Amino acid sequence: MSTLLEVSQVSAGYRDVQILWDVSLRVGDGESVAVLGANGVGKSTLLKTMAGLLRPIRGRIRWKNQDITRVDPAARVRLGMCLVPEGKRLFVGMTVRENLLMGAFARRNGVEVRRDLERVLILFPALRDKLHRIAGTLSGGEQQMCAIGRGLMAGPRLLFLDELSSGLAPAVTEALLEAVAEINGQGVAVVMVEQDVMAVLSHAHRAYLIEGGRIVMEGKSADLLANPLIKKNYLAL
Amino acid sequence: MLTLELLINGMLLGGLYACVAVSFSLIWGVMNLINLAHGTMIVLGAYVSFMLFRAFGLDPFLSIPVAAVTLFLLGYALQRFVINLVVKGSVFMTLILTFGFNLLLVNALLAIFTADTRALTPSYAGLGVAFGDIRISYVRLGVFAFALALTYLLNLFLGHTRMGQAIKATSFDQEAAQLVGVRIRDIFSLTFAIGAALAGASGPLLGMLHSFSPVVGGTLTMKAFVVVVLGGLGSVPGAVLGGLTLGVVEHLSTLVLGSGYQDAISFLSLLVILILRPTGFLGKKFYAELKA
Amino acid sequence: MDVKTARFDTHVWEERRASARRAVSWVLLVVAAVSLLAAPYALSAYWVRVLTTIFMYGALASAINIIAGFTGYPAFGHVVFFGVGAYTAALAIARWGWSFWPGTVLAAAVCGGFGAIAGLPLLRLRGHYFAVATLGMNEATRALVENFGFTGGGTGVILPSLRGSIREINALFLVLMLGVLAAVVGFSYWLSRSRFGYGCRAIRYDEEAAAHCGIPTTRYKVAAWTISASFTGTIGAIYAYWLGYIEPSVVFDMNIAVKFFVMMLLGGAGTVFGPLLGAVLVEGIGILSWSRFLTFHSAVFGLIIVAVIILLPGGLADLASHRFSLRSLLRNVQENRV
Amino acid sequence: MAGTSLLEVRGVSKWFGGVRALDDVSFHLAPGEILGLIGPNGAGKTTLINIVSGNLRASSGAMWFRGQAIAGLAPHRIAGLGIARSFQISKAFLGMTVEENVLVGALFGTSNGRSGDRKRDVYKILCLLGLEARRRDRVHALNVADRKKVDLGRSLAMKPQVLLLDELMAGLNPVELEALFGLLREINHQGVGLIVIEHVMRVIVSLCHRVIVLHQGQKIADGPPVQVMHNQRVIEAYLGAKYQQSTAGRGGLTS
Repeated sequence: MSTLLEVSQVSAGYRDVQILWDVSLRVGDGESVAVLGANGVGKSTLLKTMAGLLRPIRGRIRWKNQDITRVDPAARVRLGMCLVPEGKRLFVGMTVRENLLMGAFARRNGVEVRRDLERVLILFPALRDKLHRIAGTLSGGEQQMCAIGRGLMAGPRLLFLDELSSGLAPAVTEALLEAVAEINGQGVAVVMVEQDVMAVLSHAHRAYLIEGGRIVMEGKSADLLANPLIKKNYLAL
Repeated sequence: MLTLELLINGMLLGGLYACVAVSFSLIWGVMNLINLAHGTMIVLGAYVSFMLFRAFGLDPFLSIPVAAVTLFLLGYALQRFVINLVVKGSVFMTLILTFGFNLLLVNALLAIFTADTRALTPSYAGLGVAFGDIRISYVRLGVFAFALALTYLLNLFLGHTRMGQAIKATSFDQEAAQLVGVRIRDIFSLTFAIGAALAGASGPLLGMLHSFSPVVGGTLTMKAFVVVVLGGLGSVPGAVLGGLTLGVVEHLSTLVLGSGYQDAISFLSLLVILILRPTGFLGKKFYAELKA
Repeated sequence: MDVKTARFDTHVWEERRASARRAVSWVLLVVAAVSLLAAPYALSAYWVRVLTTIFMYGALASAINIIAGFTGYPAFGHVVFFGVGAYTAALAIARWGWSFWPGTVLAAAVCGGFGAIAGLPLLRLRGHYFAVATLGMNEATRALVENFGFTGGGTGVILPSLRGSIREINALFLVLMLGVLAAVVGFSYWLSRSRFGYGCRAIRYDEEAAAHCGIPTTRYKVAAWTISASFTGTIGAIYAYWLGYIEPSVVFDMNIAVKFFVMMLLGGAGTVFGPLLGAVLVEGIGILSWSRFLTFHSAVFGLIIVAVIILLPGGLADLASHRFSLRSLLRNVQENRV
Repeated sequence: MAGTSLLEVRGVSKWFGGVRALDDVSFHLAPGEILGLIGPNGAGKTTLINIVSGNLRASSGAMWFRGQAIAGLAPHRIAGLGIARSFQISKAFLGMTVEENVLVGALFGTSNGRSGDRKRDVYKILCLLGLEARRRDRVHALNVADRKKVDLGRSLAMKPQVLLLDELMAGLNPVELEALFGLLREINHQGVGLIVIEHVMRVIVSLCHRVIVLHQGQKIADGPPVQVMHNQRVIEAYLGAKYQQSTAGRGGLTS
């Protein structure tokens, strides 16, 4: 499996506060990877750095062996990387349809965009009859579907998903993870950043564990699931 | 009958206020930037029309596109090379930056056009139509029509064009807009340029209704703020409603208090609105956060 | 849970070093004050007036620093209190025959009351809304003053002329302005160390958290604005007495408001001596540009503002705490740009 | 019964527009007790803390602190009575130094002692939290975990009788976690009642005397931690139905 995204020795932070320390990770083409850790360990900072919203202090980020460390977010979307941010961050005053079409802002081919819109509505049927509703009036689960749909409309090769489960009942999260699995099945690589370790590990091929801004563990999901440290600290019992 | 005529004239003036306010609201809504030079940019548009009128006798209504393009270019350059450097700064900084620019623009106009008051009086300025004993001049009707047309054009642009949607999206969430491929720097420059163009276009309209000089911009900016707060930030229909209301309130107040109190009334109404209902009629939750 | 005594000592030692530094700065202040008092007799009338103007702007910048700097509320139209103070004193002296001191005290009281009454509703607003609400308050007051009969409308108010030689009058206003400057800076010094001052700074950085610490935020905000307003009113009163004639467009002029706002920002908002430093710098540059570019004076001032905002968003104090270097300048620009 | 408990909350509900965030929640906190507050994301935990601290007003219901009704009081009045809180996302005063943040707590909390011993109290708290080395640094130069310690230090300086801690442990590595345990137990021994919101179960189980569980705005359990962990409704709601099959399939992960 060829490497799609490679992060090597990245350190990042904000004005005086460093959060990430020499983080390295790899995402293969079509792979599903989970990034785990408690609140405030640097998961979102890592995502922002990979999506280009934050410029790293040290280290390199490569996309298909091309250095994109200093490339801005808008260009990374055109390369095929798309981040579905934490807290959904929809354009609340615009309709669901406008939000989805904004997802395809970077694309010029109208035919492809309409085809992808149809694919999103198949994946999330609940959105079909709410296309003309103002996005801000949707329920939590529906807003999350719209956010993922908006991400898919960019026709990504790699989709980042930040805290899918936050604010959603476990059953809703489960349904969304099944949809993400289906997206992954269609060849889109997925990186899921989650606090809800239990749910995401059963969907990801591989996983990384972050503590205090450092990668402390890496491996196949099954191995992590069985690992005593994970069970004690993160599996709640 | 006097009150009816005041009511109509108030509404006609309100159309211009709406047009002046909607461009101010666009820039504030998208970039959280209050442009204290907005009024003077309108005055600059009026002077462009004044030069064309004096040199070639061009009718003020025809000079609107020229004024709009001039301000579009000035606006784009100003945002691209100056304001973009500071736009993420605190409310202190952006207010004072635009005040500094306002100072520069006013003095430039003073140097070129001196402080004399000017007016744009097309040949048909005196003519008008009469309903019973109410006289409404063609110029006022023309200004009202153009003002609403410009406002409608902006609404059309925002609602139905790719760039318009990108501007609206950026006004709701800058970071999310970047994540779908929008280049914020370009959108900010385009937004400021469109706002400036609309301000420029309202210059000739203003010039036909009132006499103007380089220093009248400040009051216009404050009027724009009153209308935006009244109508609600980021809402074009809100700006129209706010503009019409302010126009009528100002005109009717002359019945009670005499003509001198127009400005005082608009500022007092601003204070009352801000205290009672900061979101205005149709606005989104008010922009109250103070960027540290 | 034992407290390591060794570390406790270094804490005390540092305390002693800081108080030594404070003593030196007080001595410097006294020396400066004495030499300034001699100024009217040493300098020409022009330079005395320049010095008096610098003191006035220093006092104005320090006064607004109480509400905009320490408490973090951008009172953009704060010049309204300058105008109201000037008009209250002018009317008391010219119309009711009061002498200077009672007129000034009345101006301070009226502005304080005005600030308290307007403060309760307006201080519920924040950010742009508060900034422009105060701007609106200034424009509304100016429009009212221009139209009311008893305030002399647009023609303004003329005060009785002062007795005594030019030199004596210059000396009087130098002392008056220096006095009010010392009062405001002295109050800021107390504020920076007092319980009330910490309450205000807490409101500036996170008002919600401040409330949860037990700080009565509304009471503190209104108090800060009232004190700042009455100081500004006092300065307005002295200005009216000094000028001898005032009109609305002069004492409610937004350019004055922005000028002392920029001085506070340039010197360092929320510091004790920053605004004064900013006043000396901006007024100094103003005088230089006046003599150089007569016609373009305010255009040059506009350029200064734009440059200051882009390069020094945190003001000189910000630079003083970090090493002054081109790198930190660029970092400022980098952080705020898009 | 309002008399003996330190804090009594009865029948509190909260509506945001059409959405019901809290539905008739009642609980009490006895003097010297550490009460855990758990539940899945969006269950209403932070809303409940916001109501107790006065940040939000309850739509209905009543609250007493040592027998005195406090529903509807402004946050600074409730803080003055002796209820201090930290925040899920640190709200330390970023522009002030670490020492000044804690000093604000000492100046405005319940204590109004002389300034002399106030400076010493502040220094003691800084040492307690291991922050005395960085006391002159501005808080915006500190990382997330240290900023939360400053929040805690500021709350302690207020000499509270009830301390509301919202996800204080998040982002701490095991060593820091252990140190914080000791500190919280120490504070509790000095008679301060604690209400702790946490996600990491191990923290709840080993620290709290009693636990209440919220799910979609309702209290579904109230009792000792171990008993609550095995409560069927809690496992069902909190750990999600999916968890059921996987544990049934592999003999369960519950230790």
